[in-house]
Amino acid sequence: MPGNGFEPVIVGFTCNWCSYRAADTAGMARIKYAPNVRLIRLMCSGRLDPQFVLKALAEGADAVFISGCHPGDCHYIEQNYKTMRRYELLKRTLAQLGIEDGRVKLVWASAAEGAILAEEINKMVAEVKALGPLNWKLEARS
Amino acid sequence: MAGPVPSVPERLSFLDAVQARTPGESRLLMCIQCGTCGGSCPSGADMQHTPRHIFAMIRADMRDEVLSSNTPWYCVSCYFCTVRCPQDVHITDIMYTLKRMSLVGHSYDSSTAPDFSKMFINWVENYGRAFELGLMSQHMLRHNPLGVFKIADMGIGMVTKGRMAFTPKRIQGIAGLKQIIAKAKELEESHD
Amino acid sequence: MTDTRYSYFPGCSLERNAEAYHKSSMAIAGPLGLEFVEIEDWNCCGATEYISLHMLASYAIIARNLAQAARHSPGNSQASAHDLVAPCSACYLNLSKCDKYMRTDADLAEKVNLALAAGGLSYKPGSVHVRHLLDVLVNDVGCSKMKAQVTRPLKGLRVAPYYGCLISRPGLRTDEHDPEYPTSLDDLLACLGAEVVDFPLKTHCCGGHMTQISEGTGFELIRRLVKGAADYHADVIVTVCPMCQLNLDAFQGAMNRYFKTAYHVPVLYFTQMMGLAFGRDAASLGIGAELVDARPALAKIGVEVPPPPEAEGAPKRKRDDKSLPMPKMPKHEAAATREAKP
Amino acid sequence: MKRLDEARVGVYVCHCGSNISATVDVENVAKWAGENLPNVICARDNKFMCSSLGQELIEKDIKEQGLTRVVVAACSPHLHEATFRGACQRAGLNPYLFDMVSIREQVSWVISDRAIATEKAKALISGGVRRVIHNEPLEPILVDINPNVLVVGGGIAGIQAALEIADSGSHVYLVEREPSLGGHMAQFDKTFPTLDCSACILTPKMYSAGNHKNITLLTYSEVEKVDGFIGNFTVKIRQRARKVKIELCTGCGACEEKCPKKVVDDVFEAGLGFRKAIYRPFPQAVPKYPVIDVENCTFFQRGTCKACEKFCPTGAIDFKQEDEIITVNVGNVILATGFDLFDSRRIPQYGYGRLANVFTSLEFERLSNAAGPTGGKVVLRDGVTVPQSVAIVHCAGSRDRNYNKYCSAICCMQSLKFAHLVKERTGARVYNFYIDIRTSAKAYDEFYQHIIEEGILFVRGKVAEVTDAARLSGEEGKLIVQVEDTLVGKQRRIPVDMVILSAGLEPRHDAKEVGKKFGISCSMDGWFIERHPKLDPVATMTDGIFIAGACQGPKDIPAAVSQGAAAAARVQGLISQRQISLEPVRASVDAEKCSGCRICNTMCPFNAIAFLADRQVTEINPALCQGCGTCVSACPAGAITGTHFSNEQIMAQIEGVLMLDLRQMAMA
Repeated sequence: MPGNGFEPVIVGFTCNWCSYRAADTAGMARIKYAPNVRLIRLMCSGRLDPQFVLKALAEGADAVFISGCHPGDCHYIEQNYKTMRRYELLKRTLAQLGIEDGRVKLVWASAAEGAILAEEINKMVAEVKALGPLNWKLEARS
Repeated sequence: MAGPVPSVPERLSFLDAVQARTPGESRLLMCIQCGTCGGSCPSGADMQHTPRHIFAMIRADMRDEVLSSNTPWYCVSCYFCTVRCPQDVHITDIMYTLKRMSLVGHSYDSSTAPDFSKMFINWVENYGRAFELGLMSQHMLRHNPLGVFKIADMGIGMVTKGRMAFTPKRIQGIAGLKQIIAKAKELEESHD
Repeated sequence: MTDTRYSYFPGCSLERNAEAYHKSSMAIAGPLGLEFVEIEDWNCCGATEYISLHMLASYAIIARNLAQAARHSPGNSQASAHDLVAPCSACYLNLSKCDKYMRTDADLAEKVNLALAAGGLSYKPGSVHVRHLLDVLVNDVGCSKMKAQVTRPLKGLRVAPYYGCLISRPGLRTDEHDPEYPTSLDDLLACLGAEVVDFPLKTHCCGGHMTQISEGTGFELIRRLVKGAADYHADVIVTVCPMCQLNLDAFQGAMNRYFKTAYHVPVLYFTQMMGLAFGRDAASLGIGAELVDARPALAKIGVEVPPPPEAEGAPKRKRDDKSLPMPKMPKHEAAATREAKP
Repeated sequence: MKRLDEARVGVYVCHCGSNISATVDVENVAKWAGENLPNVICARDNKFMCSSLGQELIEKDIKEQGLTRVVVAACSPHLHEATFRGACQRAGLNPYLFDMVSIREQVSWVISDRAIATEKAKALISGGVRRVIHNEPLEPILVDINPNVLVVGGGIAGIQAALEIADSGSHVYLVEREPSLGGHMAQFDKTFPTLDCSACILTPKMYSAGNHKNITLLTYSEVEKVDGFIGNFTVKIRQRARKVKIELCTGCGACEEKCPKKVVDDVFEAGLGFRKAIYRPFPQAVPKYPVIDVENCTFFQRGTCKACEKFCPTGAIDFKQEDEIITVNVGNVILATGFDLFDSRRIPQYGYGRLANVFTSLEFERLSNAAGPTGGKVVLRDGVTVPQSVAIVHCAGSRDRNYNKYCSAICCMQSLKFAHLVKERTGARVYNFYIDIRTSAKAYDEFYQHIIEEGILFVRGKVAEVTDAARLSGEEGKLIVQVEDTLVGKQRRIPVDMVILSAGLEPRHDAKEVGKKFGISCSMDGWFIERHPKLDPVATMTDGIFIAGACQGPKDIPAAVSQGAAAAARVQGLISQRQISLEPVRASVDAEKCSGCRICNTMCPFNAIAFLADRQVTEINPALCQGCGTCVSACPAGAITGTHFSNEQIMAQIEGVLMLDLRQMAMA
């Protein structure tokens, strides 16, 4: 539940063309949103290798946020459709690993949609707070 | 400002107070003084200040002038202003808020409108139901005895056509209703 | 299809001065396969008055009705199980607005439920879908099904469709609806065979309780509408709201005297028009209860309206002495409060 | 991992004046980075890293401290990546050994709490440092630029752009959807603030565009498909059949004269006038050739008539003519697709469509146009009555959350122009109803002053409704404008004969689809997005695609023309370089590791991936590869590497942003 002091750390992957610029837009509009997400820029959400997600969770992230151009708007024509398919597969794998659905999220945001990106991030942070820490890294150690 | 109404903090500007006492988001801050409300208002011609003017006064913290204005009491809640407002200000709701606030300090000199409301809710609180006409006749007797003769034929007509009764029906759950109302008022006081 | 059942909230007006509205609504429900189940022990919605005095209490008493409706849904094959139908526009507005604000304003919802709890009730926002009777008849029944029932088309009757404010605005309706220039009632009347005038004041304001607050203002609002209808040569103003009907009908005489005018435009409920088109006899639809005589207009479509029930109605004595039938105020309030104690 | 020991990293944290330092403890961050992050040789903070001083700081350290990697934490890389790469290069360090961390857009501007903001900045920088260690030196990829240019849209902005480029000697394909050039400007009579005749200043430009040796004019045409990238686009254009052989047509107009079929002209005449089924939108149309409107042509509908064919002196009519698909190769594209007018029927309370004498701005332009349906006579819808009083309603559909939130920018000046024309032509009493008068450009306010002098009446208030329902005497038979005169604070009902709605501008109904074709996106309001709102207003996120005029946002003629010229200048700049260097972000296959499974082969929308049957391995053609990296993440053998976004770089960055100590700090 929110308010129990737990501040999740979330790794975010964005494409260079839409969602990274959405973050720029949110900044230029001075939209305040949850500080928990640390963005990593890829050229395209299609570059997202499922092992990046696993790596992030293993390194101590409580969740992973993935964002790209809206379907049909991809700077590389259609690669975000591939992202979509991979995401579905990835979710199954994660489910087998016992990772809740809410911990890995795919969100579309165009360069104009800074507000939407911020809103989605806020939503996700709230959800992950409700889920509580993942502590994969600690487990991995012990 | 945005989002649901916060429980009211200590020292409030008049603007804050009005916003805090309006359900949902009043968007009062967003008024650009375009006058769409004043232009749309069916009773605007008889208002001492147009809604737009009232909003400017609220921002100028002219508490007394606003609460003694007849404007909110002349609002017929037709919602034209609300749907037409280019800034989506919830004007009608704000008018209700102003009525309530003006009653707290009895700021509005004419008692006609407030009394009408009071009589009306008196029915509701004691019977659980109301009915326009008994109320109107009562009210006219008090505030406009001559008016009664003006609408004499109507009164008779309504009676002969069986459209007017003298007491409302009382609901069975009146006790429960009273408790609900009492609790609500208590909560609201703590709010004010 | 089997009967479609709806929870039904008549509201105070329909018990008294707008009984005709209630009668006619019930009269047309059957043929259209609708059943309206009145919700148990409902209370007044507070009109526009209660909220002018107490915000929380006003939402609380409205919510009490929503809670009642939610408690016993009429049990229905269709998705409209929790549809709550209100024929009165003011009730409709208050009920749907309360539900909406409880949905969007958590703080309000919490406080309202605290109050309800005091009466042993609670209401989960969104569990009742509030709808106006017009919306139901237009969108659930529809023109084709209505046409099938028409045995006496309203041929040659010029009607001014009058929506008023509270169902047109403020954007609480879920169906396709234009707050400025709606056409659903126009279409409905057209499919009853009536000659519908393009009434420019169709969503303008009847003045609500303004007659009680500022006579001049109130009468002016009534004048605009009646004059507008007259300018468009309408035989009848067709309304969907008891408050509008009361203002335009009951106050038309007083308004005429105030402005030294001589308008005579009868005001009927759309359900009465439907009943007439469906071939019902006028009395069963409460026609004759209006103060501005509708008989001349209805004669155009060959409807015989029995003369107003002078005989019954109010007792003779009252009519002999010329004093006005008004309740004695102070006694009355005292009485009210006394009786109130259980 | 030997690189780890070699790498000598310099970290530079920017204050950006107070943009960053106001919410991030910059000194502390720099100090922390110097002490806690691996391989960091020096860590500094500076008021403005992008200033020459800031850049020199980097150059100096590279030379003196022998830095082999540089990280700058400042604004978004989309703003200053190029700047700092330049600094590295000047100091002899390969620019791709530099990395940038955005602590302004992603930290100081979006977080209010100083402590939390500072921690997030540290986390991001730690990611950047760990990533940069794995960066490889890279050489930019050079591609040739095809000097031909495609301009889409034959309005004033497109014409201007086309002429500028054509005059500079490059070839232009100018594509226009309508049968003639001219756009909205051709519909106007007078133009503000000078009130010179629109046709007089536009026609010469249209003519030279139509006859320029370097311009191929493709009217009645639309772009169907765009392939390729900056320097080398392939564009498929559908030229709709005019049903007229232009090589034979002399533009004599006989066909138009004889055509028996009259239709309402919803486009050029804004529905206020008629045209024939075979027509030119207006007499000065460029090109001069007419088109047959097949939907309305009697022959095409009923199989008989052919009047045009009978009367054509040169036999130019060709009923069998088919659409043509034309393919052109260009190096750059300029979109100047303009705007649509707001549909005033969406405001029922203004009565447009219901009340005959309510007009839209475009209707009035035609009404007042000497070549328009009334020959410039300002009359009511009945075509004869001259109005005695006219109301001009500003902001119809603009600055209104019920319709469009934005200001349409042209309406104030347009309305003032209308007021003048009405006064001049009819002597009527003219009211302007406005919220604010916005006349901020050169000579605009002088125009406003001039209009006031003419005795035009101004009422400050947004019109509430326009009705024909008379309430008071004197209102019968009039249109009544109901408004609050906000300066008087009273409601007024003003009876008039004619109402003109200054309707706002909207993005083209198909702007989104067009944007997709060219790989650019639209703002929330639907206008094409520029690369930077202030510093790069005519470029887009997609290299080689430029925008000009009202397709980028509401604009008047002077602004549209400037943008047309600006876009042309940007394109000429690229053309004169002959070559452009692209990000060397590419994928490549390590033949040793490739198992030939061909999973990647289906991944590439650019057909850059080919399977070499003989060697049973897959190869990637760097000329075609665009570097999205989808194949990299698809390869099960890990045989494909993506330069500048390698697994090592990204994995390291992940570790970096997740330094555990930071997490605890964030929780504290």
